[in-house]
Amino acid sequence: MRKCSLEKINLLFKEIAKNAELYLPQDQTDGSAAYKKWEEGSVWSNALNTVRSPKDFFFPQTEDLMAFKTEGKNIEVIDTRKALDDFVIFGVRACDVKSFDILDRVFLSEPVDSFYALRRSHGVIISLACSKPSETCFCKTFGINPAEPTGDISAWKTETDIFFESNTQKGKELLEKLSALTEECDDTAVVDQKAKIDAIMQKLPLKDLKTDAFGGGKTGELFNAPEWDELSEACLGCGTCTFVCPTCQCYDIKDFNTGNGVIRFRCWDSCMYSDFTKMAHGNNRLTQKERFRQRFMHKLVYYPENNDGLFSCVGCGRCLVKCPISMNIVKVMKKIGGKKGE
Amino acid sequence: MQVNEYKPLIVAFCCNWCSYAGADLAGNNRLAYPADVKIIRVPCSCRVNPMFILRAFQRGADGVIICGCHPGDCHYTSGNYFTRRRMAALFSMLDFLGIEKERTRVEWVSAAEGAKFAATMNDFVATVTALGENKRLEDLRCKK
Amino acid sequence: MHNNKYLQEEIIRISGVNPSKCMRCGKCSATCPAYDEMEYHPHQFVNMVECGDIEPLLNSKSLYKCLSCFACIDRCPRGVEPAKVVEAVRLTAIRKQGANHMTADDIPAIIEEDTPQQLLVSAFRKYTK
Amino acid sequence: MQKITREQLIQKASELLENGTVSAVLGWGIGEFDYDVTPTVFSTVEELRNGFVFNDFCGANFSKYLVKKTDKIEGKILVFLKPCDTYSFNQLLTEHRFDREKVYAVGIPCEGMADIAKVKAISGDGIAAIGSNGDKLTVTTLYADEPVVIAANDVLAERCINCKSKKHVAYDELMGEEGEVIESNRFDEVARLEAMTADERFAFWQNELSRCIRCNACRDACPACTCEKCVFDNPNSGVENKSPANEFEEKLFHIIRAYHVAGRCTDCGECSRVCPQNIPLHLLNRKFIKDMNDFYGEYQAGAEVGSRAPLVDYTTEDLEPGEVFDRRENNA
Amino acid sequence: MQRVGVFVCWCGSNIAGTVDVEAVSEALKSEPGVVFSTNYQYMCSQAGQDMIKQAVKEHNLTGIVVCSCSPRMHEATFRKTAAAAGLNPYMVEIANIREQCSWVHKDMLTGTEKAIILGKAAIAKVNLNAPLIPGESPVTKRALVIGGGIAGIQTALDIADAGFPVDIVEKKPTIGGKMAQLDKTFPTLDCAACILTPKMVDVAQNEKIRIFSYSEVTEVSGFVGNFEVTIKKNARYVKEDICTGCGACVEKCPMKRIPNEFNLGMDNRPAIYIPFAQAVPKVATIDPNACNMLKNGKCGVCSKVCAAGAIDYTQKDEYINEKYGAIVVATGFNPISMDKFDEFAYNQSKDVITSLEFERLTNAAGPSAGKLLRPSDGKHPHTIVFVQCVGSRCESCAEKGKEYCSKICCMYTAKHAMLTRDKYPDTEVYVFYIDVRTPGKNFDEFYRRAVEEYGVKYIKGMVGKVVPEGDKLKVQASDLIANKQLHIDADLVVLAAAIEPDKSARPLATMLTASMDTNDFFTEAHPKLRPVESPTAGVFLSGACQGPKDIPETVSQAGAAASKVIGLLAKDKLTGNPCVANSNELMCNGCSSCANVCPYGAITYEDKEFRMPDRTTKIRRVASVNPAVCQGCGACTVACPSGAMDLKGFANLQIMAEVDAICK
Repeated sequence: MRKCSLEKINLLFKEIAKNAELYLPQDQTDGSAAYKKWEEGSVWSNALNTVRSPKDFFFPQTEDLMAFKTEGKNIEVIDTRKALDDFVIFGVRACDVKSFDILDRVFLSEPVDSFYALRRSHGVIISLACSKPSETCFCKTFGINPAEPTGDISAWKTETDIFFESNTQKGKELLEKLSALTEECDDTAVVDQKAKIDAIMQKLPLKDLKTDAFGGGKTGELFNAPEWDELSEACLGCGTCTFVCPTCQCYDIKDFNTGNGVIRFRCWDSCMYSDFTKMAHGNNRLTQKERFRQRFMHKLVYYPENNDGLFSCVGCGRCLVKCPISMNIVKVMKKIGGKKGE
Repeated sequence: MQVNEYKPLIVAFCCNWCSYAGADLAGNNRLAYPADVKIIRVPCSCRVNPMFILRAFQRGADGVIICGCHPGDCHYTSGNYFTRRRMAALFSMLDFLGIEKERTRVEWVSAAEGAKFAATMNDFVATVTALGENKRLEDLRCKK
Repeated sequence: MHNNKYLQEEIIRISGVNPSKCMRCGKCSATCPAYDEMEYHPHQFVNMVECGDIEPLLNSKSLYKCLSCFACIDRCPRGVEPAKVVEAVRLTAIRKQGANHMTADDIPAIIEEDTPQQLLVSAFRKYTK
Repeated sequence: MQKITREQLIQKASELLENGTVSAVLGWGIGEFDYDVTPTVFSTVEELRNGFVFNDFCGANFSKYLVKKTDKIEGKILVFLKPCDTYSFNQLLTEHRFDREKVYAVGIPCEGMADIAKVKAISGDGIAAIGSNGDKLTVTTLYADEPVVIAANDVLAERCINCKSKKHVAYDELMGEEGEVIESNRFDEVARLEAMTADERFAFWQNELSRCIRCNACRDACPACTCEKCVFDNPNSGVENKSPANEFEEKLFHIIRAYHVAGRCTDCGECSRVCPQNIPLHLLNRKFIKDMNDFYGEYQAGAEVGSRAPLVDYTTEDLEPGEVFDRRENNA
Repeated sequence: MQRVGVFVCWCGSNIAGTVDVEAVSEALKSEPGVVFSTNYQYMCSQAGQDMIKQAVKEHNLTGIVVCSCSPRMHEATFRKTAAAAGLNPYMVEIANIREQCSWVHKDMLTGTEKAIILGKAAIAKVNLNAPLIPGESPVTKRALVIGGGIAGIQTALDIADAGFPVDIVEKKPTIGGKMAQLDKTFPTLDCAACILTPKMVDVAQNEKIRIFSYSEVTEVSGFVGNFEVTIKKNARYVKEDICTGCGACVEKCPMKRIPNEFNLGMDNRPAIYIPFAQAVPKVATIDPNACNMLKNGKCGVCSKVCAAGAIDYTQKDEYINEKYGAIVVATGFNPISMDKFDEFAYNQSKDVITSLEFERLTNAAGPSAGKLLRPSDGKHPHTIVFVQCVGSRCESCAEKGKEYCSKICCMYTAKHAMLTRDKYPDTEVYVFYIDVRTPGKNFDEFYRRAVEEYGVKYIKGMVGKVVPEGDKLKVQASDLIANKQLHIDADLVVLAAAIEPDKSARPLATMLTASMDTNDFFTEAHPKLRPVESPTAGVFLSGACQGPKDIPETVSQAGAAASKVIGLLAKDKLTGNPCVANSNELMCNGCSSCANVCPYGAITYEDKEFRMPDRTTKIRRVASVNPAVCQGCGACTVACPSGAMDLKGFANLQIMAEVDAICK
C-alpha cells in the first residue's frame, strides 16, 4: 500500500496527466459534480458522487459509428473511429466500478462491441472508498462494499492522506510511475476507515433492502404483479433514471443527414420512452406501465437470468435523487418484493 | 498570395405575394445584390417556422432574413402580424442566448419595392459578412 | 463648350449634389431674390456644372451675389440644392486663387452697429477658405 | 411550515370519497424518506390514511396528470391544487386538454415548497429525518450529532422564492384562506442576463446547456407539454433526436421547447425543478414571458380560461422585430 | 423515390448570358431522384413544352423541375404542360434562375453556381411533392363596386348589362364622383354633365343595379366567388324610398351657411341638401353636424315642409350583409392638400385656387353660375397664372407632394387656359410648365391650339413664389428660355395640384387584403398583363385608385374590369388552390392555437374517437380544415405546437429540404 499526502495531490494529478488524460470529479457551477478533464488549477470535488455516472467514458451518450459521404449519386463509406489515448478516471466509487462489470458483460461478450472494448482497454480506473455514504445509497444490497472499491487501483481518502493499492497489472504500472510522489505505508489508517464505513453502513436507512424476491427465473411470478399499475401510475416517461444510471446500456442507432452525407451514430436510449425499440410493426410496449416494468424487470430479473445471477443495479442511488416524481427501484423492490424485500 | 474572401451564406424566406415579387422586380430592373442570398418561396411570411430558421443555421447559414408584405398589406390579412410577433420573440430569445442579433432580420418588402429588396440584401450581406462565420449556432457535423 | 471634368467632379464632391436629378423646372431661379444681380442664375449653375462648363462660373461675379438664403434649396422639388452648388463653385474659385477674399482684419472696417454676427459668420464662410 | 395539514386534507378527501362526489383522489404519496413524495391516485379512505402525505416537499404540479387520469377514471377525480398549479389547470382547460366536469378541484394554500438540494447543502448529506415546526425544518442526519435547524425560507425552491401568486384562479372548493397575486421579482435574473454582453450570455448558456443529458424530464413534467406526439419524438418533424449530440442540438432542443410553450407557459417552474442537471430552464420561459409583457402588455397564461396568448394574437401597432433590441438598449 | 426531370431554360440570353446552362443541367443530373436533365433555348415555347411532355413519356417522370424565370411568370404554364403530359400539375417546381439569379448577378461563375444551388433546392422539394387535387367552391353571382364615380358607374353598367346583379357603394350622398364636378372635358370640350348624367340615370334605372349611397364598406371576409361584405348605410335622416327630391326642404332649411363640399367650399348649402340637381339618387340628406334638430332637438322645418313625409330624425346607421362573387375597387382620387405649399400663398389668398376649384368657378352650376369671377371680390380676373406640377414629380418633399406625375394636369390646364381665352379674350393667361405631356389621341393638337389659336402664353419655367399685395397677386417666376425672372401681377393663380388616391383606399385595401404601392395606389396583379386585377383573387381595379388616369382611360379600364368580373361570375364553380393546410388528427391536441390565427375561420373542431397507442379508445377534440375556405397562408402550421398542422405544397419537410439543399 502506498500513500500520498493530500497536500501533494495536485502534483500527483499532474504526474498522472503527463502520460494519460486524467478525469476526476470536479464541481460545476450548479453545485453538482461531474467528471472533467484535469488541467492545471482543476480542483477535485468533495461531492460523494457525480450526477452523470462514469459509464460515459466507455459508453458515451453519443458516438459516431460510421459515416457516408454522398456526392451526386455516389456514396462513400467512412470509418469515423479515431485513435484513442490512454486515460485515467480518478475517484470512481465502488458502486460505479461495479457498473463496469455489468456493462462489460453486455458489450464484451460476443459479438464484442469494438467501440466499447477500445475505450475499455485504454482506461485505467482509480476507485475511491466512500467515507460518507448518503441515505440514498444501497450498494450493499447488491453485495458491494463501499469500503472496498475495486478497479485498477483502489484508493482511500482520510483527512490528511490518500492511500492506494493496485489490483491489476495496469494499476500496478500506473502506481509505479507515481512512486516518486507516494510512499510505502502500512494499512492501519485504511483498516480504521473501513471499520468506520462499516459502522455507517449499519445506520443507512436502506441497509435492509433485500434482493431475495428477484433474480433469474422470477419472470412468471413478477411479470403480472398487480402492483405495477400503482407503481407506474405517476411515471412521466422521461429518461432521467436511465440516463443517470451507471448500468443502463440501451442505445439507439440513428442516422443524421448532414446535407453532404449521413453520420450513423448511436446514442443512449431509454426504455421509458414511447418509441423505445420501435420496429416496423410498431412498439413492443405500448403503455407506460409496460415500459416502466421493463426497466425494473430487466435490472432485477432478466439480466441476472442471463448473467449468473448478477443484478444490473449497483445501488448508487442516482435515480432516487433525480427522478422528478421520486419513483425508483427501491420503491419497486419493496412493493413488488413484498415482505421479502424488507 | 491568395486571399480567400469570406462569402456568407444567406437564406431569405420571401412571401409569395410581396417580397418574392419584390425580388423578381429587383431582377427585372437588374438591381444587383450578392449571389450569397438564396431565396426560398413561402406563401406568406407567417409560414416561416422558427424551426426553419434554426435549421438553416444548423446547416451552415450565416444569416437568415424573412421578408413579407408590409404590415397591413398581407395577402392573407394578418399573416405578417403573426410573423412580426413570432420573430420578435424568437430573435429576442436568440439574442438572450448570446447569438448575434444581426444574423436574423425581418424586412417588409412590397411587390413594388425591387430597389428596397436589392438594397436590403446588400445591406444584410454586408452586415453578416462583417460578423463573419456563424459559430454560435452551427452544427459541426454539417460542415464539409 | 469647355468641359472641365476635374473641376466638375470636384464641385460635385464638395457640394454633395447630384445635378442630374434636376428636371429643369427653374423653380430655384423663380424663387431667387438675387436673380437680377446674377449673370448666371441658380438653375444655370446646376445645368452648367452638369455639363462641366465650369470656367464661366468661376469667373462670374454671380458667385458672390448668391445670398446663401437657401430659398432654392427649400423650393426645389427634386432635392437638388442649387445653393450648395454655388457654394461649391465659390470654394473652388477661392481655393484656386489661393487667397482669402476677406481677412479678420477687414472686419472692423465693415462692421456696423447692428450687424448681426451671423452675417459675419456667413461672410467668412463665403469669402475665406 | 404549510398552514394546511395532512390530516385536514385526508379528512376532506375522505369526505368527498365517501359522499360519492369523487371516485379517486390525486394526491401526494409517502416515500422512503421524508422528502421523496410521489404523485399517487388514492381510491379508498384506507389508502389515504396509509399513503397520503403533505409536507414541504409536495412540489409536483398535478395539473398535467389530469389529461390522462380524467380519461381513465369513472366519475370525478379530486385534485389538490396549490395556487401556482391552478394556472396550469386553467391553461390546460383553455387548450381543451381535459374535461372540467370530470374534476373536483380543491384549492389549498401553499407557503412555498422546500428544495431538498438546498436542505442538503446546509445540513449535509445522509438525511435520516426531516421534521417541520412552524417556519423551521429540523433535519437529522447520519453524520451530525445534533439535528440541524433550518429556516424554511432559506431552503425555498427557486420558483417559490419568486412566487407570482398565492391566489387560486380555479377551484371548486377552497381550503384555507385565499391569497393575493404577488409583485414578484421573478424577472430580475432575466434582466441581469439581458444586461450582460452577448458574449457573456453565450458563455453563460453554453455552460448551463452543456450539462443537458436530454432526459426530456423538463418536457415530460411540463404541464404545457401535453402534445399527443412531441415534435422531438416525431421522425417527420425534422427536429427529432434523442441525444444532445452536440452544442447545436442542446440549443435547438431548449429553444424549441421554450418557444413551443411561449405564451402558454404559466411559469410553474416544474422544468427547473425536475432537471437532474440543475439547468435554469425557467429562465428561458421567463424570458419569453418578460418579452411578451414588455412588447404586448401584461399577460399571465392560465389567469383565465379562454384567454388568447400573445403569439396567437396581434395588433396592427406591434413593434418590429428589429425594434426589440433598440428598445432594450433604450431601457438600459 | 421520384423520377425527376430537370429542364434548364436559356431564356435566349436572359439566363444563358450569365448562367452556364449546360453546366447547370449537367450538375443537376447527378442529384438524387433525377433521371433526366436537359437545357433548351425557350422552355416556355411550344417546342420547349413539347420537350417536357416527350421526356415525361420517355423517362416515366414523376416530377419536373424547370430552372427558368420566376414561378410567378410561368409556373402555371409548366403546370399545364405537366397536366398535358399526364402528370399531376403540382408535381412541378420552378427554380427561379432568371429574376433571382441571372438578372441580378453579373458574373458567369457565381451565376452558374447559384443556379445549380437553386436547382438542387427545387429538386429536393419536388422529391417530397405529392400530387394535389384542387377543391371547388361555388360562385355568388353578384358583384360589388366600391365607389360611384365614372369608373364605378361604367363598371356597374357593363356588369349589369351582362345580366349580373351589381351593388354600388358610394360614400357621398350621390354617385357621380369627380366627373360630376367638372365643367368641360378635354380634348373635345363637351360638357361633363352632359355625358355623365345620362349614365347616372341609367344606373338608377337599371334593375340589376342597387345603389348604396352615403354608405361605406366596413367589413370584408371570404374569398374569390364567396365574399361576405358588411355595408354601413349611414343615416341620412331622409327615407330614401319616399323622398321625391323636390327640394322644398332644402329651400326652407334655416341653417344655410354650411360650406358646400360639392363646390369645394366656395359657396354654402343648407343643413339638408341635395349635392346637385342631377344627383342620383335624387334624395335629400341631412348633415347631422349642421342640423339644429339633430343637434339640439329644435327646428324640424324640413319635416314640416316635406309633403311626402320623408324626413326621419330617428334614422340610424344601418348595416347590410351581402354576399358577392367579385369586388371592384373604384375609389378614385382627390387633389392633394395645398396647405404645405406656402410659396403659392394658397392659404393666404382666396384668389389662389386649385384647378378643381377653377372647374367649379367656370361651371354653370357652380358658385358663380359659370362666370369666371375672383372668389375674393367677385371681379373679373384679367391676368391669370396657371402653375403646373404643384406637388407632382416632387421627390424631395414627400411630406408635401408626390413623386409621380399626376398625368391629367397638362391637359386640363390647357383646357382651362383655352376656355378662358375663348370666353374672355381680354384676359392674359400664362401657363408655367416644366414639361407639357400630351400623349393621347388629339391631345397635343389640343395643346397646340391653346397656344396657337387662343394665344395662351406657355412659359417654360416654374413659379417661385406668389405674394398677395393689395388686390393683386405678385407672381415671381422664371422664364428659362428667355433666361429672365418674371414678375407678373396676377388676378388669379390656379394651381394644378397633384392627385392622390382617396384616403378611404388604405383601410379598404387592408379589408380586401389587396396590396398597395407606397403611394397608396392599388397594385395590379401584373403591371402589363393584368392591369385591372388586384393580386387578391376576385378583387378588381377600376379607375384612378390604381394610378392617375383621365376619363377615357378610366372608362376603358372600367370596362375591362367589368369584363373580368363577368368572366368570373359566368363560372358556376371555381377551382381552388390545393395548397391548403391539413391537420394530422393523430397528432392534433385540439388546443385551438391554429383556429386563433386563421384569418378565414377555415378551422373547426370535432370530437372524434381514436384508438390510442396504449390500446384504449378515446374521444378527442381535433382540428379540421375546410379546404374551400383555407387560402394556404400557413399561419396555423407555425402556431401548432405539435406540428400536426402542415401545408400542402409547402410542407415542413419540403421547406426544410430546400433549406438543406441551399445550405449544403
